[in-house]
Amino acid sequence: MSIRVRFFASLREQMGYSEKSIAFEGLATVSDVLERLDKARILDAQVLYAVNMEYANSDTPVKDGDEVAFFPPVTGGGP
Amino acid sequence: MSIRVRFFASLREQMGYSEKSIAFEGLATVSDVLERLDKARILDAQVLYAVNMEYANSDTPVKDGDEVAFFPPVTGGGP
Amino acid sequence: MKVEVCFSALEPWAEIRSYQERRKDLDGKFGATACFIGTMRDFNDGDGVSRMTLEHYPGMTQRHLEKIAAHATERFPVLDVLLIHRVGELSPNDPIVVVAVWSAHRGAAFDACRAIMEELKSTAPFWKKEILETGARWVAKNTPG
Amino acid sequence: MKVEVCFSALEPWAEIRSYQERRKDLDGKFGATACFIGTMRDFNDGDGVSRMTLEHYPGMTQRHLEKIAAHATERFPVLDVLLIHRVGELSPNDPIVVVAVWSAHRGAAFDACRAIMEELKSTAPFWKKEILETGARWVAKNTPG
Repeated sequence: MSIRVRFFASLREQMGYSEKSIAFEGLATVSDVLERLDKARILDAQVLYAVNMEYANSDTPVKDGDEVAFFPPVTGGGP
Repeated sequence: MSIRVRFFASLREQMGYSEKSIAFEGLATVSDVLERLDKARILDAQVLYAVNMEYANSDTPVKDGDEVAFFPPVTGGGP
Repeated sequence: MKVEVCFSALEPWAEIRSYQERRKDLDGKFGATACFIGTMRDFNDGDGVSRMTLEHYPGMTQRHLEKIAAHATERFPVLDVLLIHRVGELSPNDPIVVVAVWSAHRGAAFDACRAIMEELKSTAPFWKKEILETGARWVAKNTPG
Repeated sequence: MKVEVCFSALEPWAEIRSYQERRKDLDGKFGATACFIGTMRDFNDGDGVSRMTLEHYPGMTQRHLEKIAAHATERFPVLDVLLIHRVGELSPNDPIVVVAVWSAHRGAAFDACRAIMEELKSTAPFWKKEILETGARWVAKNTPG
């Protein structure tokens, strides 16, 4: 019963790790996942959320085994 | 003392020739050139004018040695 | 800038690549390349087309294409423009026109590439005669983009 | 449709040409091909950039690029889309992204190609880290097109 949490780019560097597994108990939404992590640090970064590789928001529900990702604004493509 | 007159595409086929030389005497504008030719046939074709390879209109002045071209709407490029 | 009327088979990708390679001075300066290739189809206006003749006005056509390319570099912040247009006898699937625009940022390249095509379609002296099963016809008018 | 995350040097012209050659079924059907190539510059925001790392989210990036390409085919009457985006270590002048769109008429190809780039820039999970003389920095935000 766990959630896989992943971080990318500057947020990964800020957090100091790229992923961690957290216990699922007590988690209903992305918001709850955030509460369990170092929330202040994450929110500083205008962070975007994804649940199972789809964009999500703080109200998006999570279930056991989900992958929840946090990352900064995207910067792909050419100039 | 002459003007070189040229026709392109469907207008060339309609006229039956691609170019002719006409005497300059009495020609002040493209309009005058048109009068000297088979005007009705040319005007039927929504024709465009060029003088010395620049787009022109019926009031554009012509001088001895000029090249005056008449052609239908252009259809270059891809679909 | 390279502007050309092309009398034999046009190879768009080779043209763009080799032109870009020649512009070594632009290396690292351009972030965006927008291209357009117009290609002959085997149908038009509901009819099958087996061949096409592209007529032009030698001299005026070249001069006018140069004007169109220069006009785009005046209107948009672009670094370079390549514009080549085919004339003569064409078969379906033959490239007709290639436009490539290099710029620092993407907006200018997109804008200039499209503006060149629109100006070309409405003003460059070219005329298409299509060969159908039932005979030949001149294309009467270009459609707006 | 071909959508790919590319881990080694990207060759835009070869990619477009070889993909088009494989789509023999489109021969004679498309009249328009619009392409965009994004290329790494040696400057950004007033600073010289010597190298760049492009990070992505394996899995989500691929899926999201496929969505963007599919979205364009729903919104515009296009025949096919090619979309390839580079990741990893890049040097100035390296191609970053290639988009190619085939359609019967030019308007749809231009519209779709640009729409794909705008959606990609604002939503596709890629992150750029630039190496400057003075150190490394993450690009904070994409500029609008």
